[in-house]
Amino acid sequence: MTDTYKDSTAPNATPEEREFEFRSHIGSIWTGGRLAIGVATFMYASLAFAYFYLRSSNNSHLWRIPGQLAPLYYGWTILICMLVMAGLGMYGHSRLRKGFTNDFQVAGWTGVAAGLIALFFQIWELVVLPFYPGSSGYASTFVAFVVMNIMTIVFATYWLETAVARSLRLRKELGGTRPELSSAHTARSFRANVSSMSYYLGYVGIISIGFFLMFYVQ
Amino acid sequence: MNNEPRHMRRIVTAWVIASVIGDLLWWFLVGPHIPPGNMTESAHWNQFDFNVLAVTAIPVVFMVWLWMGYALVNWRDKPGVPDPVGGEAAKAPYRVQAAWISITSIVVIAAAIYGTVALIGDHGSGGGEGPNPVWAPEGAVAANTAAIQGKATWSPAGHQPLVVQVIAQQWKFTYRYPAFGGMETSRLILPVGTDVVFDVTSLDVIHDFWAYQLSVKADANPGVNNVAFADTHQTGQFMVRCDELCGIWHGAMYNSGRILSKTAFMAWATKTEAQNASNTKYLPPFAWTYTPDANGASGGLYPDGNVTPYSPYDTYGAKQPAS
Amino acid sequence: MTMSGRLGAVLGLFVIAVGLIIWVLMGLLTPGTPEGVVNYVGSSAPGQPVNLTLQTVGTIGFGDHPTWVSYLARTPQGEWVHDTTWQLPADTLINVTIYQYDSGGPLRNQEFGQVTGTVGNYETVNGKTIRAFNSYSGAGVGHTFTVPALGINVPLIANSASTLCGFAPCHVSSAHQLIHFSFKTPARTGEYHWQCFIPCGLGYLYGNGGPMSTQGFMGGFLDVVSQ
Amino acid sequence: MTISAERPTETAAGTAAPAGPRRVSWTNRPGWMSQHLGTALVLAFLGYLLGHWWGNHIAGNYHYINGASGQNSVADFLALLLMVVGWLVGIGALNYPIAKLFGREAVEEAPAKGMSRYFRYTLDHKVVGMQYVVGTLLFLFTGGLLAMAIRTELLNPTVHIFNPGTYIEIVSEHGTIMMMMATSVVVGPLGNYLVPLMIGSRRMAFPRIEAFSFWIFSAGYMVIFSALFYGGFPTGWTGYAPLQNQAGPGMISYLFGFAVIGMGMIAAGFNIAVTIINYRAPGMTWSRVPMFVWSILATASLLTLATPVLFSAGLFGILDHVVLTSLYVNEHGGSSYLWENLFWFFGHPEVYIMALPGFGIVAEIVPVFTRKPLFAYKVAAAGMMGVALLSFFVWQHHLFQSGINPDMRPLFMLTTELISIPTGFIYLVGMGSLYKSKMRLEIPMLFSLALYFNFLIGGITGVFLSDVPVNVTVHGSFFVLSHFHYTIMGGLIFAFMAGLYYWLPKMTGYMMNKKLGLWHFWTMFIFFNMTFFPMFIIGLLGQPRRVFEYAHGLQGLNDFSSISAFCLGASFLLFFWNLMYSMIINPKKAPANPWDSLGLEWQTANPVPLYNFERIPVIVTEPYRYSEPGAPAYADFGGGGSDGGSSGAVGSSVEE
Repeated sequence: MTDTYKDSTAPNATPEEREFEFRSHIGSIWTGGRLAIGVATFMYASLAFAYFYLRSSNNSHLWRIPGQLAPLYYGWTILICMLVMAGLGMYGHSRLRKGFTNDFQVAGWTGVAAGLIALFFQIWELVVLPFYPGSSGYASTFVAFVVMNIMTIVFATYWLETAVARSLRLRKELGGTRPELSSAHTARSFRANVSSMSYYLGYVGIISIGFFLMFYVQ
Repeated sequence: MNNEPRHMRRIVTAWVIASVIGDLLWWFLVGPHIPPGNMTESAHWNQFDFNVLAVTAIPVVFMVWLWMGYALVNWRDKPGVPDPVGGEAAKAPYRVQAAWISITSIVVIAAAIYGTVALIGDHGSGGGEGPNPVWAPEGAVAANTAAIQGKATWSPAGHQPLVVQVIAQQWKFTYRYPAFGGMETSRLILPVGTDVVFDVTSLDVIHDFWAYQLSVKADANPGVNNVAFADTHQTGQFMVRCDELCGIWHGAMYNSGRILSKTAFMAWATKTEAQNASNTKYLPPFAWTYTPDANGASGGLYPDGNVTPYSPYDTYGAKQPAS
Repeated sequence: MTMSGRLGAVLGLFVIAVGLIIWVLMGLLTPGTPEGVVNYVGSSAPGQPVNLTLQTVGTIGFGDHPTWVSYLARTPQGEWVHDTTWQLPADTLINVTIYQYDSGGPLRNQEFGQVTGTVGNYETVNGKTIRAFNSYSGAGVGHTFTVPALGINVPLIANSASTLCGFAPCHVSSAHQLIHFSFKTPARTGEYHWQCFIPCGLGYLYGNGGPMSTQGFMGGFLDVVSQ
Repeated sequence: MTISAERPTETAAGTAAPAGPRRVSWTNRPGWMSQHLGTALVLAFLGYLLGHWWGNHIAGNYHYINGASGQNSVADFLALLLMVVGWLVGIGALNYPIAKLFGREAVEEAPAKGMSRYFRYTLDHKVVGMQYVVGTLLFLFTGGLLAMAIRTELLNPTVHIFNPGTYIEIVSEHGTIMMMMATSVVVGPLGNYLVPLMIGSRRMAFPRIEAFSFWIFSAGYMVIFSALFYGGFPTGWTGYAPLQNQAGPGMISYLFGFAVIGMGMIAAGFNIAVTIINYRAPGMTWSRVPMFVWSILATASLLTLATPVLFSAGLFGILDHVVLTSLYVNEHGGSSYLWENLFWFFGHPEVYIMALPGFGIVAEIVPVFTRKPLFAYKVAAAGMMGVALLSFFVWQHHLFQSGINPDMRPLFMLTTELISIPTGFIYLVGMGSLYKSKMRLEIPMLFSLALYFNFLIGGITGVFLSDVPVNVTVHGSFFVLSHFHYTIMGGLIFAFMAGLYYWLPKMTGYMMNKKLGLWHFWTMFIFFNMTFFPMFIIGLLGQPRRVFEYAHGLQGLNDFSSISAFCLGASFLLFFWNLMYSMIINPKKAPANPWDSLGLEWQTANPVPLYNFERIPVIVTEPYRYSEPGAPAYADFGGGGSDGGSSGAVGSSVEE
């Protein structure tokens, strides 16, 4: 999600200026990652608000038709895939910090695969819903949740994928130096990006558990 | 070398004089004419409240205006004017900041406390209080409960609250009088000297029942009972408008109502009840949703009932694919 | 470019831009809604009753919204037009004839089942006098003709035929209810809003979108002018 | 579509890239064979057609979607969605995100030369700023024209120019376009252009997100404008459900338009907030940040955090239309209150999104023209942040009469009135700065003083509105309408004008004509007050908002207001003429620092070089040290060293 670092191309930047701008850049990745979590939090908070508001007002006694429940197997599959993606992203990050780029790459690709599986089931779930969208407040918020979750999965998978792809290409660009060890700005920037990403993935993991409990547990 | 005029003294003097004059003028000349007037208890107190805020605001406005005007006249860049003080000498004095912050805080919190007292003391000030009003005139809630259960009564003797259901629909208000056989009329007629309970509801989108001179304003929400109170003081005509954008004819959604003496009201109500009897018998009992509603036969947008098991064809009525 | 050249270019572009914007805005603001006014003033001698003939049809069958329900008016010249603003003389008796071709159902608010504001507070449906109509009986009510500011409300009893005319203007040979009533226009001139109070905009929430929310279909003005 | 990214050419040591021929990306390539406004328009149009066809293909047979109404919401929505996607693809906004999938990084290249960079996905914050100037002015003039139409209709209480449906359409479009414009009117043009200059940075933190914010903003204009093709929407800018659910396809333009604009707001706020936090020049501690930057920081945080709620609310509304969920429909388990809560939870912070930048501009301008240090700098900063924080806790004051949580009204009355304390800080700062000053009444200063004049009326009437008993009478009436025009137009737009007159010499290199500026100021100030002050009285006398018919007795006041409004419109023509005259027809070169400002933005060369500063400045002292003999210069341009220059950036403490 962030622009991975490029040196300022100001033609006459001094080394000190480069270092200064580089530090600002690393700070931006840090701040940006946290702010992205803030944005997502407010989005999910409005969904949670809708959920609890409709649930407590129970208008026309139609918060939820008795027995109405989203397909549970799909829910579990999506939850587990998302947790796998989040866990592998964070695990990959910790391995990367210890110097094991290959572990990061394997974990990353697996995580991306998990994300894609989650995405597939999340979309397909709409086709097998046992209720129609306007049948109750629960059904409506569930459809809204699915749409929001699709956006989240797409975004998280995208971030993870770009990080892994970047690590592959970076190794070539650095002439064989491993990105986890290189002190090149691009490599350090890459690592900061992975760090922000792993925070975000952790957040996605928590969110997915919370909303699973709200929507799939009766 | 102190021929510098005493700016602060000048400004403060002018400000005090202007504020006192302004406040007095407002209180005695403008204040009594401020809407919504004196037709109900709430109208009276809301007018009073407006004037209290106005006499608080006038000194504030005058302070800023006088200050700016004074600065514009005296502290302009003209040839020969010495440079303003900079540096340490221009640091904002701490006591000025502290005084400003304390005074604004006190004024603001006092206004909030006063507003709360006025709101609670005046039974919600004529505003919509939701289905379970917390600040109600004596006996009004009991009367309303009785009306909802179909046991409303009203007579000119005594101090019985009158319950009126305000039904908003696109694009007209109608009024039901549970105490008079549940008759429904197009015009809002009320008795004087009575606590009136308005049960405001809507049959479709959000409207807002605004009885201007009564100082009553309550959103009409579909399926929700929004209760507001008015204690009528004077007879006369008043205006009812829709105050929430409700679609194309929102601007035409108004009519006038009237407050009559208790006996005249009773006469009107009895007569109208008899006149409308042939139609009243078809009306449902006191309710918040009439049928057909949003699901209803002719206007419905959503599929009727609940289609299970789910099938996009059943649900949305698409043509079945050829099998 | 010289200064006058730049001046000319800016002014020229400005004029073109303003023209374009106004043309686009004006063109877009009024699509597909009939704007015409049917003039009944002078269709009879001053002080004499004026005849106003209308029809209501379930699907209008032409225009931008062929599936929408609509009122139509017959001009004094006898032509059916899709306009809902009618110019009437002030302080004059209006004899209204409505051919009601549409089906119906129960009223959402039975209040509108009562005939008010007409001369004698009644209407005649196929010759039968009605003062209040139980909309839960028979085929219910199809539409109403209501002028809130004048206190006029006339329920138009539904057509119970199994096949309905679906393309306006309907011929009188199609099944219909024939409704007569009279009312007096006010002495004070102005535009008085009238509308139907049956939620008959099918496919819209509460039935009040679409034709109910577009002038020219189920609502308009009585433009009362001095004669 | 071709990917613009290319393999970076850095060496492992991370030193400067070696010179050499570089491929130029499609967004920067000269000539027609590239990505620019034209390709964006073409692809947007194609996307629109494709979406319409697609929607009709998949949902054309669904009875409940298009049976009786004859309208296919799926097609209407997909058309708009693909229009926006086509627009973004065409302009090149997606090149980089796609390149990233392959692990590539874009090289930051100098933008295309000449005028064409203004029609491209250009990453230079100064170009984006200028694009925003044109974009917001387009919004402003469109909304203004609609306002003229509204006032024309209100000339007579019962004789109508427009039919009521058209009138509601005009009112709704006016409100929505103006609100969308006002969220970005300062943050977009001035924020993007000036923030890096004022914090001594060579760049924005995320230039692509910044460019994205502009192009999605302009896509939002197309979407909201498209409502006119569909017969508009009847709900006003607040879009209350369930009227929203009842409305036709124009409503989808409204909902999707707000969602799209919301994305732009999030993107713009996100980038600017991160930039301010991280890219401040060495030595620029939080107590040395210019007041304008403070205000933009407060605004950017509100944009980033409040707008997602709007986005969700819009998404829910779209779902209600397109797949027939019932989130806002009581009869199906939804709630119309839900929209009111979500909308105003965003809506009230949004009000301050529209007020804070104005405060920032005047706080920036006043010291320059009074030749005095800003009075009580810390109070001003605290005021901005205090307003921003409190604005999240007041939203229910829009719903005092709605029946939602009526027993909470005292609390919201309190929080609402508390917000006037930090707002009062702004007045303390402004009025204190005038004390014994040496005022120069240049045009920007006049507009700034006008803000204090107008906003005072707007703010004080806000206290009236927040008082529940008084609110019973004034809620939803012209009183409210006048109140928020006094704060938004009298505050923000006046400040925007102040900012334009003040900074255009920096942004374009040409001075605005002072004589025309005086005419513009005085007509705008006088006719603004003549237009909107009577509306307080009109509202008190019982005229609700958004009506096309009103009491006969109010015709005099309404006509007065209408005629003043036409004159106010004419004063905007004067502004437009001044802009054209001073910038194009008869440009007069501006001095390097025409107002003798100490601000950092005036210290760099004019026109501003691509990388803003020859050397990254080191901030050595507080801003606004006017009239102080022997005061050090605000910034030191000599060394460019970064040692000891902790700008508060998270910097090296960050785990990599």
